[in-house]
Amino acid sequence: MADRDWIDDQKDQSVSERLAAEALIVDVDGFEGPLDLLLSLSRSQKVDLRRISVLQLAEQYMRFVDRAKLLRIELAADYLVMAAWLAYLKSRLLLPPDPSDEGPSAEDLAAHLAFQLERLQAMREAAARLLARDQRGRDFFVRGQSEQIVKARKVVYSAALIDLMRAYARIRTRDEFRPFVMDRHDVFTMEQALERMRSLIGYAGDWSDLESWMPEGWDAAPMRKRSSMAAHFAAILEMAKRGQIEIRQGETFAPIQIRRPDPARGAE
Amino acid sequence: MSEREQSLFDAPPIAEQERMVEAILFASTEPMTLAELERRMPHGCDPAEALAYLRRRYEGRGVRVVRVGEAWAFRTAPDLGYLMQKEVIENRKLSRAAIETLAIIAYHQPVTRAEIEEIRGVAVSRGTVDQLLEMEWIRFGRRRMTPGRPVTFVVTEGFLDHFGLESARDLPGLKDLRAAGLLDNRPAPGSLVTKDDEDEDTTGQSELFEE
Amino acid sequence: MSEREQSLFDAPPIAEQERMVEAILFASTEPMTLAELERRMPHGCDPAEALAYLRRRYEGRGVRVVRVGEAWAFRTAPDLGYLMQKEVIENRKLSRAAIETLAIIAYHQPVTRAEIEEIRGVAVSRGTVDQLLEMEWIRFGRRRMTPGRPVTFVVTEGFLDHFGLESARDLPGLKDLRAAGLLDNRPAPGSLVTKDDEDEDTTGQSELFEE
Repeated sequence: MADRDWIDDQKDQSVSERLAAEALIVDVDGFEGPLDLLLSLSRSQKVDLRRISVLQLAEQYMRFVDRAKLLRIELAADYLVMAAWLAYLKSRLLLPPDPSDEGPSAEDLAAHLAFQLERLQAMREAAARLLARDQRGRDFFVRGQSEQIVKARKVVYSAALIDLMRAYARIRTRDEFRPFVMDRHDVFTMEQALERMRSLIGYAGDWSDLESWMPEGWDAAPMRKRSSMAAHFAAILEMAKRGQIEIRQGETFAPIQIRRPDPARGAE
Repeated sequence: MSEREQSLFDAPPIAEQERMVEAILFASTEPMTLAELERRMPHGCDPAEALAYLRRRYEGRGVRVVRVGEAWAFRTAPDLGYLMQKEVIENRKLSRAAIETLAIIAYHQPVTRAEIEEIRGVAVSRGTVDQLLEMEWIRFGRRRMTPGRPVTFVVTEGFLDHFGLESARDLPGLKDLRAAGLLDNRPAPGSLVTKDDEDEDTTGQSELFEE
Repeated sequence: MSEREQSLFDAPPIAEQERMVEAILFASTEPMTLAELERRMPHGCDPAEALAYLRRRYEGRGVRVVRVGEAWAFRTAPDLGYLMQKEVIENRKLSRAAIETLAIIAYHQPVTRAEIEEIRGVAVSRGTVDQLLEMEWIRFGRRRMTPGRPVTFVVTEGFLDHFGLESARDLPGLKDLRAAGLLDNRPAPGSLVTKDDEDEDTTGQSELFEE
């Protein structure tokens, strides 16, 4: 694995290779992820994928990423994750093995990468061979007129699994994606607060802190508390506007107090 | 040498022409005239002669080459017509209501009619349930031990068979539907973690490289 | 005496059974299993034997009896495909991703989505699996008995039929790929059992092909 060709690689790169590398950069959208890109790069090594120099490949890949950056091409996170991993692998391959390191050896990691590339390549070739086969409706054909003698007419209802799943997905997503309706978890709405306060205001004979009017359990979590406080505050403002309630606050940030207005008491 | 190359020089041997007529008549959706056959076949072929050989070959067989007006076609031998009876099946797609009802039963079984209606958000017509029962894709399950003791529905072996499932457990879940791209991957805004969603945390492909 | 009367006493002679299989297979566009043939034929028939005769009879003809998974069908000989230009069905163009995904499923089946992604190095895009399911070239297989119980994908008989394969064992190059270890489910070195690796202890498609 101690292949050091890559060091002079930069200098030796022929014009055509540079053009090819340039094409890779321009074509970055054409790649289906880092592994695909690695596979393309590995082809330039013109060796059996099992004997590929992972070191050289890592170098090529990082050069690619650098140039993409230079050209300000946005690279997906996967490409950068792969670059980071390859940089790590490269350093492991170049350094003498650390005997205290219990993880897999750099050679094993490199071999696995070579395996992944070889496997991807093999699947590509398999796909091509599959498509090269004689195909129904193109190279060989079924009976054009299937014969049906009308004697006993039997209706068979059919459905494919995909129809079933789509139907289920449709039903479920209908629930999940109700337009404009959020799942109001931990959210207390002003309407709810208004409703509550209207039925409770009869008990507010004398000044009492708004906080004591919070629904049970709603002051437990900060978010719930904030939401219910805001909702109730908005509700009492609304109720005050309608003259259903009186509000007072001693000073800024002091507790807000409310009471039911009493005509006998008169305004304060 | 392939037939195609050969045709540039000479008509293919008559045995080969017979094969051609055989294949063309088999695949054609309509009976074919000699002129049509000739147009299809390589230059210099004699479809009439090839057809004569073919007719002779199929004499007494299970199918025969018959004349339909000015054209020719394969037809089942009349004495075997009774074997074709079952071939006459009219394939109809299940209605949307039926398939939705079926899906709910499959995913939620055992499920009561009221529950199906709650999930679908509309009433389930009697005909829909009857149809599914008649097709033997659903059957009655145990009664619910709740007030009114409503009947429940479950899916049958026939259902599993039709949909190529080994068991109802192999039905793809919401997570799988999402993975297969049948559901939008967008999570509902601010949605709670519900039973169906708690395992949907799909593995991103970046993990692939975190060796 | 018609075959029907005869069947009340004895199975028809094998030559007659061969005619029946010929007629039934000719009439159907989709492959038929031996069980389906037997159900159609008079009591006591041996469709397997009749079929063996029939296959031999059609060797080298313009149409042939081909095996598709567990079923049988007549198909035109591939070398005559060029005569059938009118019957060519324009297939929906599959994307490169879809073709690769299909190949991976065929060669590695049963295979989970995570495994497909591991092999391709990218996420399986929304719609790819959907498309293959819709074409009925793949279907859901058994769930993996591993944490998360992921669903698996396998190819269908429709897939075999389309590509003229008798069985998944006849996939081109399968033996070489297996011999080269390229179908092994090889975990990354030193990887812990994580979400991505949960399936590593299961038997891969090698199990499928061991007779």
